[in-house]
Amino acid sequence: MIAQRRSISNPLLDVATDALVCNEATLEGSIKVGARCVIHPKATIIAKDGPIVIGEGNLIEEQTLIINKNRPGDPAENTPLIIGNHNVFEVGSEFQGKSIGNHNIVESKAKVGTCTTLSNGCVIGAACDVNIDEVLPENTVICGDKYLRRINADKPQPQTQQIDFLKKILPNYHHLTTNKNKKTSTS
Amino acid sequence: MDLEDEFYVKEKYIETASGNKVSRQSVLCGSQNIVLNGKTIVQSECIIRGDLANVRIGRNCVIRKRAVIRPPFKKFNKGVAFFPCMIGDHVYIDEDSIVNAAQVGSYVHIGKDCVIGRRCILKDCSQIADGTVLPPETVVPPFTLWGGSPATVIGYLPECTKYLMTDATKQYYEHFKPGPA
Amino acid sequence: MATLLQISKVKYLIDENSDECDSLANLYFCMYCLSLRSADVLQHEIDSHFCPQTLDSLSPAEAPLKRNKSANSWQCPACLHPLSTRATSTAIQVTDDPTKSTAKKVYYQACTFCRWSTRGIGMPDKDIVNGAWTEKANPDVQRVNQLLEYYKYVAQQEKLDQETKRSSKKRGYFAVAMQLNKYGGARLGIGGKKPSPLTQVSSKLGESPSLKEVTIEPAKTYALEDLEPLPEDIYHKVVNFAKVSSVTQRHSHPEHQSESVNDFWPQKTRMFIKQSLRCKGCDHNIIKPEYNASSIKFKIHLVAVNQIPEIRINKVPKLVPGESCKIILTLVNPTEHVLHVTLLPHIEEEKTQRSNCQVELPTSDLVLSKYDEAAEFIAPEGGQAQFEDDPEVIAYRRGNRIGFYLQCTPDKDLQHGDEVWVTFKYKHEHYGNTTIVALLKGDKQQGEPEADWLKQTVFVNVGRISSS
Amino acid sequence: MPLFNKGYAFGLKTPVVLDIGEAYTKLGFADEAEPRAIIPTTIEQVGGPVCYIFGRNNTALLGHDIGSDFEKSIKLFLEKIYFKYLQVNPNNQRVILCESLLNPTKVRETIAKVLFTKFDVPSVLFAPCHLLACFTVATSTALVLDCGHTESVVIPVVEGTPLLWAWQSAPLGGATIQDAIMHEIKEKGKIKSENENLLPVASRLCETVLEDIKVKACLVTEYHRAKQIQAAKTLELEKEKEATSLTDIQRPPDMIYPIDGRSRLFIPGPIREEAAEVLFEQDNEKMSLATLLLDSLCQCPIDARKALARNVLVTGGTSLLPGFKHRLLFEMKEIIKEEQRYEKLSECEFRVHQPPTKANLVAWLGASIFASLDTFEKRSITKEYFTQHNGRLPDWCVLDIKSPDKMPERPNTLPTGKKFPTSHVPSRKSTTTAHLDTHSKPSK
Repeated sequence: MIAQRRSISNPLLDVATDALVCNEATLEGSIKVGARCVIHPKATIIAKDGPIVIGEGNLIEEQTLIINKNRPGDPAENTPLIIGNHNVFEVGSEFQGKSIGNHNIVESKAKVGTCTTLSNGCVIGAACDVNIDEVLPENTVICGDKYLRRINADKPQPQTQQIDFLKKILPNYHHLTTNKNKKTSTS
Repeated sequence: MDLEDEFYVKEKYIETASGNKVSRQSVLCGSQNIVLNGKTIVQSECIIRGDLANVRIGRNCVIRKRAVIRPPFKKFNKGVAFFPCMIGDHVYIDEDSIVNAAQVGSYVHIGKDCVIGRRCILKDCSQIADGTVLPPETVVPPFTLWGGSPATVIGYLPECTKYLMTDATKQYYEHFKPGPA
Repeated sequence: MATLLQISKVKYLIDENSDECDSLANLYFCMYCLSLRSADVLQHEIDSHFCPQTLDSLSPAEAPLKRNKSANSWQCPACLHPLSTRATSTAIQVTDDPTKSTAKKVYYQACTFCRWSTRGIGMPDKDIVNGAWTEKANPDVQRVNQLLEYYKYVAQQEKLDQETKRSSKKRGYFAVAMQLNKYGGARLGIGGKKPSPLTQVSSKLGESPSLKEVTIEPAKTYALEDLEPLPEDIYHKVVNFAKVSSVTQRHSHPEHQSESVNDFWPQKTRMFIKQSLRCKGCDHNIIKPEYNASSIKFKIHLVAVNQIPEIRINKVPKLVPGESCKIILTLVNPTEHVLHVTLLPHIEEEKTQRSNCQVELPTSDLVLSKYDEAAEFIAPEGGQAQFEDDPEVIAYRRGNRIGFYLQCTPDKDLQHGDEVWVTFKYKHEHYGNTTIVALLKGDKQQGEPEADWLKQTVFVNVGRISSS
Repeated sequence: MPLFNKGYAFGLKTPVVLDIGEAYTKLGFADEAEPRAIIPTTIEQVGGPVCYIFGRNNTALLGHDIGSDFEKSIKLFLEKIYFKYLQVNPNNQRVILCESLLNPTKVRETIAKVLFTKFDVPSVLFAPCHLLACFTVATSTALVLDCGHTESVVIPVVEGTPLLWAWQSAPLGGATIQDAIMHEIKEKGKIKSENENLLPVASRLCETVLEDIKVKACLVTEYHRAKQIQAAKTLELEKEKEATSLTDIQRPPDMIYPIDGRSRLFIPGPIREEAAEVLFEQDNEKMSLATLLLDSLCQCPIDARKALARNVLVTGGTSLLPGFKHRLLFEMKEIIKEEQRYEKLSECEFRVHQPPTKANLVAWLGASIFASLDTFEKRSITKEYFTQHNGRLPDWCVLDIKSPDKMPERPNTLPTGKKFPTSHVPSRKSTTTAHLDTHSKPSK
């Protein structure tokens, strides 16, 4: 079954051609989705106080909430939220942080608040609620109800194989969101 | 204590021939790959990811609001795959829990707001306390109660757990009635 | 489930002589003594050990040989969660031809929770899945073994000395040491004889020729000059809390207790046990689980909920102090016999001050139809006509359960939010396992099964006072 | 493990070795080099709070009457030990318990009662931990300091006999350090939370956080540094906020401790070296760990002193702090030089032992060694004995536990309970004299 590619109503959305955005995901405001990203159904991305730029090879699972939101008391600057490459946002995670580098994992039900910046290779463990005014050093792992902190030897591996697999099977079941103008240009 | 009646709006649920009650506000992706064996309740805003792999849910299960059932992903030497997710009979999954398990036995109670990691195996007659994070690939033996993050055994269940769970899920089904709209 | 059904709201008195009570689901019923038993008064016996992760079972004879530790499951030294074995392939150079390389499968262990891995501490990958991993040995084990050997020899020597020189008044070192007498000094004082305190132990050794002498190197002691002071830079370094181990992490490796997270080492997972329970009164087994770790079946399974008709709360109106109200309680028959139940008032003894509510109990017998597994598939309301229920007493009847009314009045002095406890007794028929009972009685006639009448005392927490 | 191939009938007869400490319990089997587990001395109930059995706020322990609540918690705790950690049937194994000299009779009798009546153990032996510690260093004469959670106790052991009259103790231990940390942080620490406000340190400082800070950051500073800091502080007090010589020493940098995902604790650096100073500061009574050892030594027979000084044995978890032993020896050396009252010890050369295990496991290891010997069996209290004597245990003043036809009473004045921190605390001096009165002092 070949999925029907439907154009979307959000004119500020820019989806790269080989990205996969399920139609049942909610994307509001100015959002740019990079190449080889997969956004599952029921994920929510809201560019509230500024645009969101999502890099390459990111995996955003269902019930995820990503918001570009100013910190309380900050002047509305319309600064963009830039998400690097190969990050994974697992089911039910929440990201409201300032910026995020590459190869990070926000695990299920984890929350990253407006004050925290993830550098590279960080893992925020399941159900951890992190909102400290700091830039987490590279390869930091925070996990557990005691917020155990570790510095890992290396970065988590990118989920390229999973993304390839998803890109194969998801179109069989879901309507996809693409760029209106790109669609016309490609077809 | 006997369970109390819980009313739902008739129009918002689909009742199948085998007695399953599925909310129209739930998201069942790839529904052709999802099997509900009868008298199972799936409440609103649940997500069951049949598109990733097969999901089989036994009889008399209760999947409460906003729960997510998602077949687990596994990387092999030769490639990748999503494992089918098998859930037994008389399983109760409370609100806002995420189940990534490969196998959930029968008479299992998963509390609110839990994260059941990828490829976990929950054996029969086990319980996961509210707010637990069960790390990926954990095996939960029968009659154990797990809690915390990372989850550890925090208690043991009585030998009559099978009876209690059967009774509770059956009662839940009995008391889950279409109500005055 | 326990929490869904709120089983702790109804408690059963276990023993008339004590105040102990518990939910029926947590209790056992000894069909030989015909009485309720709690886990507390039963003898616990270890039936088998099993690895919680692989669910391999081991008998109680084998498990101690492995220090009750799993053979193949390892534990993360950082978060104490079981480690997972990961397979990966590395390129290995072919010995003949340096330009070519072949892929080889290797294994390492990683924590699925905190992502600690054996690679992170520089442990080499292994060629086989299991068996190649080892625990870090206790660095002091050799010295401890020497000590054990030495003291065994000294004790032996002491024994021999006492046997051969029974008349000798000289007391051996061991006899003195093992007096375990904290006031030993005082005792010596009483004796009037003061032993020279510094008699060398070694001088006593070797007196008996029959034992092979074991000597031990004296323990090393250090003077101040031998001790290294703390390095000067320790005072200026910034403490990185992520790099120092916590108490829990240290204690999980008693013999190493490494302070730096870089010295972490995986350890084998501790096993779990399956227990059987035995009645201390009659020595019969009450619970005997199957050997297989993943089985939920029992060879013997005498739990109370299968034998005793159970009281549950069905419906409770608003509770107001001093005002009478009608409560519906459910009575469930788990047995395959029709049961008669009579409710009895609980005569308040001074010991149990649990009840704070007056109850009026129905006087008539309650009849419970038997539990029928097939009933679920038959029309739910059918076959009820045979019971002539008094609608004043019976609220509803469904299969093996009935609901009955209870008129109760919470005490006047209760405050808003106070728990209301109703106490009463009931007696019910109990049909034991007829063949066993007959065998015990030496009775070969298999006539009508005879019923015993058993009495239970229940405490029901019907809710809280909602307003005054 | 090579220990298992020694032909011990393992599993059935190997005695169980327990060291139930105030904060942590060490448990394992005889004949082994290390305990099977170290667990907090707590009981957890599902949904309920964690209860420290010997904790400062365990109401079951308050007052003189130890009720059934205490018995119940001991039972739950032993259940955890036997079925979760040791995984043996209790009725097959003898038990040895490391015991502090100051353990109240009621506590030991409760433990014995639970072991005999609920777990049907064949026999129990309570052995003094100071004596057991000597086994680990193969000496029969040692000056043993046990630095535990709330109390430090010194007992000299001469020729395998603890010299009771020379007993010394002080309420100094891990908990004291934690209190010091608490005090300092309350005053100078700050909690920074997500919304940028520096909050005052409220109830966020639970015991676990304090313990974690103690374990990860604290150390026992070097003697001269300590003196410099002390001097500078007194100067500061006198001169009131004037610039002082404190700046001469480079203090440890401040620390940032993440409490959870939302707040961080800013800890002043000097806590690192100052918190543990409570153990060595000579307060008004002129008491510190060093003086405990010296005072104890002064009371020993003259001809034993030199040998004892050469065999100082330091045990207990608190002594694991980095720099502890070095400071202790240094401190003793200096005090002898300075103070008149210790002049008679000036001839002594102090040497400290290094037992073949971690300091917190020394008593346990000693018990493990002792329980592996045949002698152990004879010394134990059997179940028959226990039932015959209505649950009373022979006390230390009973010389031969085999023939106690009449049960001598324990002296009425109990010493300060090590495991009994909140209840009766008679003054230290008076209890010492109580001992001296009850038991004749040897002529020196």
